[in-house]
Amino acid sequence: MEYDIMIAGSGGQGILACGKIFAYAGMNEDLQVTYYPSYGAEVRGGTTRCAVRYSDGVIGSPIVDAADALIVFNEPSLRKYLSYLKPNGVLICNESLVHKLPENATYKIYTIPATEIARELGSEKVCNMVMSGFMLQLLPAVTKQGFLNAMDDVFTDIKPALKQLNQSALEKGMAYASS
Amino acid sequence: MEYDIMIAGSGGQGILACGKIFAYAGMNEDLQVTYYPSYGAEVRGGTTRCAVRYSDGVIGSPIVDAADALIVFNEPSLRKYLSYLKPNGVLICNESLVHKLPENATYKIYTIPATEIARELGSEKVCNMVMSGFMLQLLPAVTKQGFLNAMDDVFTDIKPALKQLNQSALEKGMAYASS
Amino acid sequence: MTEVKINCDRCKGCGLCIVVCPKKNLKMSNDLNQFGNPYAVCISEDECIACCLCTKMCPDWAITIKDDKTVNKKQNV
Amino acid sequence: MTEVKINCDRCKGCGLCIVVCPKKNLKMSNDLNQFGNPYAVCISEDECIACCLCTKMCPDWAITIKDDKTVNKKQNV
Amino acid sequence: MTTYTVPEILNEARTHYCAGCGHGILHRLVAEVIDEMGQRESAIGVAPVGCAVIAYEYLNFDMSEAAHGRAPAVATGIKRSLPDRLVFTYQGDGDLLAIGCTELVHAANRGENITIFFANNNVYGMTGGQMAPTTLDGQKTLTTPYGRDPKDVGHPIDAIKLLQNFDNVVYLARGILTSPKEIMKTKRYIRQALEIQQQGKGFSMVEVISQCPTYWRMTPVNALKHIEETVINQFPTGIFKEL
Amino acid sequence: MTTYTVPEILNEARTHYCAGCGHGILHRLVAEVIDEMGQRESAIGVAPVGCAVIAYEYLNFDMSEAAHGRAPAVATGIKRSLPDRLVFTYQGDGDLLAIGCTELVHAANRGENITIFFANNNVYGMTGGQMAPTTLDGQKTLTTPYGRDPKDVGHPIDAIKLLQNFDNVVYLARGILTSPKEIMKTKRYIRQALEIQQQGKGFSMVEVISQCPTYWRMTPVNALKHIEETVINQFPTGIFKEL
Amino acid sequence: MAKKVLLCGNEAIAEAAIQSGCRYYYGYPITPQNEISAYMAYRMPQVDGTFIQAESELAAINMVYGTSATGKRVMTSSSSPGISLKQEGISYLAGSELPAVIINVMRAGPGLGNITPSQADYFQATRGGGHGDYRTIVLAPASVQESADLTKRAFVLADRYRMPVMMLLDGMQGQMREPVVIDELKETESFDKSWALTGCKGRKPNIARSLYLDVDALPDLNERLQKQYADIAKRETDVELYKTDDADLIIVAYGTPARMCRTIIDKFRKQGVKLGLLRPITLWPFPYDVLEKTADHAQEYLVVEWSAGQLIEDVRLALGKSKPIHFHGVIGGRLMKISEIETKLDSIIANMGARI
Amino acid sequence: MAKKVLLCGNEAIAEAAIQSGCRYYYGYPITPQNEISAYMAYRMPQVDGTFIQAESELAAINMVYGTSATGKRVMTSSSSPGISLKQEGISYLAGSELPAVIINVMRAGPGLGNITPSQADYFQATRGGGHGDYRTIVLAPASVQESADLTKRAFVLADRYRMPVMMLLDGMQGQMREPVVIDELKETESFDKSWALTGCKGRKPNIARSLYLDVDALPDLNERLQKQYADIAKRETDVELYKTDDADLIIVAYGTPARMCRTIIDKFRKQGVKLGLLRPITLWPFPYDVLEKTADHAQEYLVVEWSAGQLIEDVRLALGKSKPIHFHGVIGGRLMKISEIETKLDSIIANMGARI
Ligand SMILES: Cc1ncc(C[n+]2csc(CCOP(=O)(O)OP(=O)(O)O)c2C)c(N)n1
Ligand SMILES: Cc1ncc(C[n+]2csc(CCOP(=O)(O)OP(=O)(O)O)c2C)c(N)n1
Ligand code: SF4
Ligand code: SF4
Ligand code: SF4
Ligand code: SF4
Ligand code: SF4
Ligand code: SF4
Ligand SMILES: [Mg+2]
Ligand SMILES: [Mg+2]
Repeated sequence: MEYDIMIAGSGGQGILACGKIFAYAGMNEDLQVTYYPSYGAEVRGGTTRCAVRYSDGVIGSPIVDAADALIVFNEPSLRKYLSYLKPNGVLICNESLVHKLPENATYKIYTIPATEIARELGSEKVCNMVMSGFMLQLLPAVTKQGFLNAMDDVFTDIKPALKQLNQSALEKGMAYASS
Repeated sequence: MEYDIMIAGSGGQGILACGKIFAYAGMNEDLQVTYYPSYGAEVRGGTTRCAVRYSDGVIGSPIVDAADALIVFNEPSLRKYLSYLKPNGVLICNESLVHKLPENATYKIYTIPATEIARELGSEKVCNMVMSGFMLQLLPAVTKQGFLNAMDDVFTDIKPALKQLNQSALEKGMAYASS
Repeated sequence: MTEVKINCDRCKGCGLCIVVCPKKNLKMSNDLNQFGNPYAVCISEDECIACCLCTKMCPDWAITIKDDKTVNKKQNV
Repeated sequence: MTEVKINCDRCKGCGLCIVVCPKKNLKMSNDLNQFGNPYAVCISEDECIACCLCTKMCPDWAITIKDDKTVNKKQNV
Repeated sequence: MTTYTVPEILNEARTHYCAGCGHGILHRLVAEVIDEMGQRESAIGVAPVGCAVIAYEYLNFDMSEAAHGRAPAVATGIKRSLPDRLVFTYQGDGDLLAIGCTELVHAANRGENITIFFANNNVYGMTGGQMAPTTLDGQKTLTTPYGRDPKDVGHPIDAIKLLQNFDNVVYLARGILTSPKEIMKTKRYIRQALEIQQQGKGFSMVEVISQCPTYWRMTPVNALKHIEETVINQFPTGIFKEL
Repeated sequence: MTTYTVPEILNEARTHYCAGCGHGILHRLVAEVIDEMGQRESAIGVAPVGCAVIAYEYLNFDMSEAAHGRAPAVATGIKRSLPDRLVFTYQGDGDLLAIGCTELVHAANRGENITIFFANNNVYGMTGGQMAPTTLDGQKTLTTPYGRDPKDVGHPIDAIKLLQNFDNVVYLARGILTSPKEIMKTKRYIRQALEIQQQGKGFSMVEVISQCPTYWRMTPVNALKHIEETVINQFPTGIFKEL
Repeated sequence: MAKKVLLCGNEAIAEAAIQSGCRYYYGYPITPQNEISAYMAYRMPQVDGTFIQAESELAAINMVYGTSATGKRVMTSSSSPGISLKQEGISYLAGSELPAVIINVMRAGPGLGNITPSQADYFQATRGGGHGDYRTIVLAPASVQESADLTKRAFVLADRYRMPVMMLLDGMQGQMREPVVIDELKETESFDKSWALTGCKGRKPNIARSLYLDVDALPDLNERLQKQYADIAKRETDVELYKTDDADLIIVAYGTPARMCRTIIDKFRKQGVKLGLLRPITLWPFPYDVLEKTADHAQEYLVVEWSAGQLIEDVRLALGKSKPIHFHGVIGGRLMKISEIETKLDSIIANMGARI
Repeated sequence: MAKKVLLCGNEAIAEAAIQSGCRYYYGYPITPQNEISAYMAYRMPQVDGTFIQAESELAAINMVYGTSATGKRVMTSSSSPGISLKQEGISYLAGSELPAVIINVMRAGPGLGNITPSQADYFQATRGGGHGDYRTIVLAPASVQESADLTKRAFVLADRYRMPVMMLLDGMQGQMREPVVIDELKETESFDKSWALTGCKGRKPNIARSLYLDVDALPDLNERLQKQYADIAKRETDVELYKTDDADLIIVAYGTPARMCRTIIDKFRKQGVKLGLLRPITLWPFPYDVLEKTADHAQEYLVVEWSAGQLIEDVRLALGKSKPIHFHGVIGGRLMKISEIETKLDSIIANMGARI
């Protein structure tokens, strides 16, 4: 069994950190996992993305071209990467920055005003944790605690206040998903 | 039919020019000819040499390892290159600088005090033309006039006096061989 | 009248034009452009003195300034 | 007494030692060494003042100078 | 000027540079000057390997790439073939002063009649923020995580000092992009350098301190402050040579 | 000294240098100094690609070759691994200033605690007498058959001027080998440079104008005159930096 | 045992180098291998090691030469254009019989190309892109864990044979993260380093050199090298065989394409297709013999690589013209999809069926 | 017709370049090809051309890039270590589709090696020592006259296909003198140079580039290149066959070893041995088909080269495993004697006799 998540957004939105945490969380659950980012000049100015693949067997390729879930942080990334989502896949959009959702699509589409929620929490930067919270709720393979541990693995040199903020953001996202 | 000449001496003795003239002379007689010098660091300080091969057919290799004639300008070159002379080959030694001739050898050995003759003519530098004159006398394939023309091909930017001196040296060498 | 045109899709929201405008006549948008960044907007074209300091500063050649007087002058030549 | 030893096979006949000898006590040989070049020779060891200017100049470390007094001094230490 | 329209010489394409990046301003200045000189059709630029590698996507005239650091050699090959064209390179600090140091020094020493526009941003932008030869003492980068230690890797290299002694180098200036005034000054340097080339006088270079908000980890506005307060102490502005 | 015996540190081998070549003298000086400092067993030299490529045939201590021009990088690799050894390079003008210019500049700027002995003979000896970066204006060589034209290929490059501005460069001197007196002066420079390295102060270089009678097409004696009358006008002697 | 961590291939290589006792790293930035130098810049000071960001790839490889000449373990890394610049230096290391580990995380060429993953430097790595008759051992991992493990092996092989060893990865391997455990290298062998430059105290001087002017000396060196290369081919050739024993159709691939094919094989096996994978772990020495032997039973072959066809030459050399050798490649850094390979396999199998 | 003169291979190449309209030469000294730059330094000013002694091989190849980008004929030359340094630049020329002529007068390696003649850069030249999937046409003359003639062809091919063309000679060919006649190149073809950088007057800007960031752009370039390489293989492969028609035993060799073998063949033929020579003139594209066809009648093959066995891989690729392929090589610049080859032949022939 394999499960693929693709996360996409713009340079400063914490896309890669987000993906790393999902990967770490999977690893901590003893899943096979690969994480593959976009790298180099592609990052500059434009959109960035990464792909996380979970599997219970040996993973052949880290390349995700038919993701089970696509998390998009803004509209350009939606346009650029929608084709990487499989027909019946989960699409989570940051409603604050994505205004035009795909039409006549077979996807399971969710929206969340993540940037606004983050801003309300005090920093747009934690938008990525809000989005992650939403995703987490849809992902039985990873527990909340597992995800929190993974956050510690990735954010190693972090101030307690920011750590708290990240956790709140995660919880807000989870809560939004449940509501 | 092939005829191979090897010429050897020390850096400043005009070895390569000498070889080039023999090569040009052969070319002007419409022989097939190759000329192959020693090159690079080997020149620095030590001995230098070149090989001229005449042939009436296509020449396979310019490498001479069993020369018909070996012309040596000093003793180190004699020691170094004697093994390149074929058993019944012609050995011409500059007697001014070669004191120990090979013993019990099957070579046809000739000696000529070329440095002294050159010095008498006014310049040790023309020693190479004296040696050439001697060789020329033993080489039916090339005429004196042919050789003189070849000298013009090689020494392009030469003063008339030096040209005359070169010619005199050549003639002295030829004369010495005949005597 | 002066026309201050800011190409909101070229603009990357660096804010340099805002800092240099002597009339404090530029500000950042509240919403985001299609690339996900806020962009500079002119507060009031009437206030603009067509000094073009903003265009000199912009790293993304996102701003053009058209000043009637200049345009007229040019037409008179 | 001074011993001026010139290794004729190391010597390349550059003549630099000859130029610097303050006693004009070095000259070029008439014959050639095994490498085909003339080499420096000492005219008279008696004339040598063991100044070692020639050894300082020689690019081929072909010259050694032994001066009795020095040798003795060293032995006395 | 009370009117500004984007010069024709700049293409429509949205640049790939980060917000506030100095490269965009410097591109515009080069374009404006060539435009104003009426030389678009005789200009041939050489792009570096660095963030500005696809400068030709924005500058609307003939351009060449060059292998990393070799732009002065490529420009030499172009200029020797077409002596009456306006030939320049546009290079970053890694490109110009690290891997390409030999090509720079020798093109300068030969007095190749070319112009170098040197965008000094104290860092390797393209590859993700490593130390450059020009990185400031103590500055943290990806490859100086503990800050540049001048005892270990030396102090920042000053390109102008490096070239100043060469007789065939005829014009050296350094500008900054921190305000419209400084930008206009820098633009004048650019114009002077290109005019000197037109006159056949020899090698010219204009260094421009170019903010890299991304790898300085500052807002664009703070990056400009950083230049004015810190960078110019290491890299002062002005004309350093004019023959 | 009233006695001279060849230092143990020099091998017996007859050198492959031409008669009167400066390399022989410079080899001897380096050997004598290391001998006198008692550092034979801690010395590690790096030979260039040039006429001195087989310097290790004559110098009786550990040595490395380096690819053409890369001796400062090789020396860096050695010194970083063995900081308490006495590490030097011995390089010609082509090796140091043409192909190896970047490695020189950067080792100098880093202040690598190494010493460079730079044998400047205004020509490429090893390859048969081509132009070097240091070839004098008007000088005829294999590749400047009409004389070096400074308008086409620039003036001779001065290594000391090139390095002088780097803070981590602590010692720069230039000597000649035209008389016992000058030779002794040069020897003192060599000693000072190596002592400075021993003290861990940083980068040092001693340039030595080294006659190449063969490709200057002069007798050895005239080659020395040429240095005194002409070369030192371009390349003056003395200590240029000492920190 | 060390902790399981999630590292990218680049970081895993860097950490494995440190765990192999490598304390000297010289490199110059280039995507997609920048994580190696970033990691080294951060890690080396912690272990009293030396990290220098060299002024160029040329400087880096020659710093490697210097440190290697002193007998210490040393590494450099780069990506394709930078590796081209190192060719002279690699040839020098080979000629001077100096150990070193060189990482090439390949990107697409030619020229500046792109930073996308590629395998187009196979010829350069296996045939020696530099001048002269030399070889480097070339190791090709297929996972982050194997990247770490082979890095350790690379240092051992370099010391064992006193020669440069190259690791060849595609950019994807450098960038992707996987769980990995990196233990300290257990040294089971001691290496004679009496040749090292350390100062000639108590012994004759050592010389690190590749110049041999005597008429027989350079041929002698070359003969020694060639003999050693033959020896290495006998001892160090390494290959992974996955379900080849009874395979009718064998895929030959290395690196990421190989692991892609591995999953395909499982799928096709389930459908009853006797498909196998031969994955060379050492690209040089290439497992010619093992591959040749599979021809006893295998009917056809498919070479899958991210290049225009380089590995395929070695496959042809191994198999001669006896069996059909198919090819599926992508060039210029285009991403290969698993489905493409499957389509290719389908068509091969259909034809094979027709013929049988 | 031009006068017959006695030139060394290096000078002949230089003069032939000038007779081909090449007016730009950039080079850095290295033995055994220094006569090229010396000749150019002297000749270029006479024909209003440009000679620059570059500061390094890297600078030289990149100056070549610049001049080539302006549409002019341009050349550089070097020898093995210097050619290694040019690999990045050659890959850039290939990727940017720029014509250029590059001369490699090979010396012995690896590393600094020696200046003696060698053929050990065959792999580097034919497989691309640089990064990425590219090829250069590689021409291998066997006489001074052919060196001149192929130089002219090199310029034409470079222009025809907009790619770097390499001439591969051993040091002996560069140094030896033979009579040669060098006429002006007769242009029979006109080349579209509308891509050249000349200033964008009256047209859209031209860009000389090898970077393609768009996902399909670099693959597209590579496909164009590969298609062209296939085309070149069809049209430009060149080979000399000497008495192979009825040969039982065929020697495969290029350059000086080939001409050595030619004389041997005459000798052996006189003794009734049916010996022939296949001499590739283009090393890439290699004459696989012609060689394969000789296997119709030839029983065995002997590869003679001045390396440890590089050409032999192409021979194996052409022939598969159907026929015995013998090898005689020298390494490290050792001089090969005609008598060695004869001895080798004697033993092969003795065995063949035994088997028949
Ligand atoms: C031979 C080679 N080495 C390294 C690289 C990787 N590389 C690309 S850009 C760059 C340096 C960029 O820094 P800089 O020149 O300062 O330009 P910036 O991006 O800062 O404007 C490097 C090292 C390369 N492409 N080629
Ligand atoms: C990469 C490379 N390029 C060129 C050469 C050829 N080469 C050998 S020595 C030398 C230059 C010698 O000149 P210099 O450094 O001045 O030393 P000198 O011989 O004058 O002492 C050159 C170009 C080489 N061996 N390797
Ligand atoms: S032109 Fe001047 S006043 Fe008008 S918006 Fe720009 S900076 Fe402000
Ligand atoms: S300077 Fe330009 S890019 Fe920056 S905010 Fe203003 S308009 Fe936008
Ligand atoms: S020691 Fe002095 S006096 Fe004696 S030979 Fe030498 S230079 Fe002349
Ligand atoms: S200086 Fe030395 S080499 Fe020169 S002549 Fe005197 S002894 Fe001979
Ligand atoms: S990384 Fe720095 S130099 Fe590069 S585009 Fe971004 S801000 Fe500009
Ligand atoms: S060529 Fe010049 S530098 Fe080289 S050994 Fe001869 S004299 Fe000395
Ligand atoms: Mg930079
Ligand atoms: Mg020199």
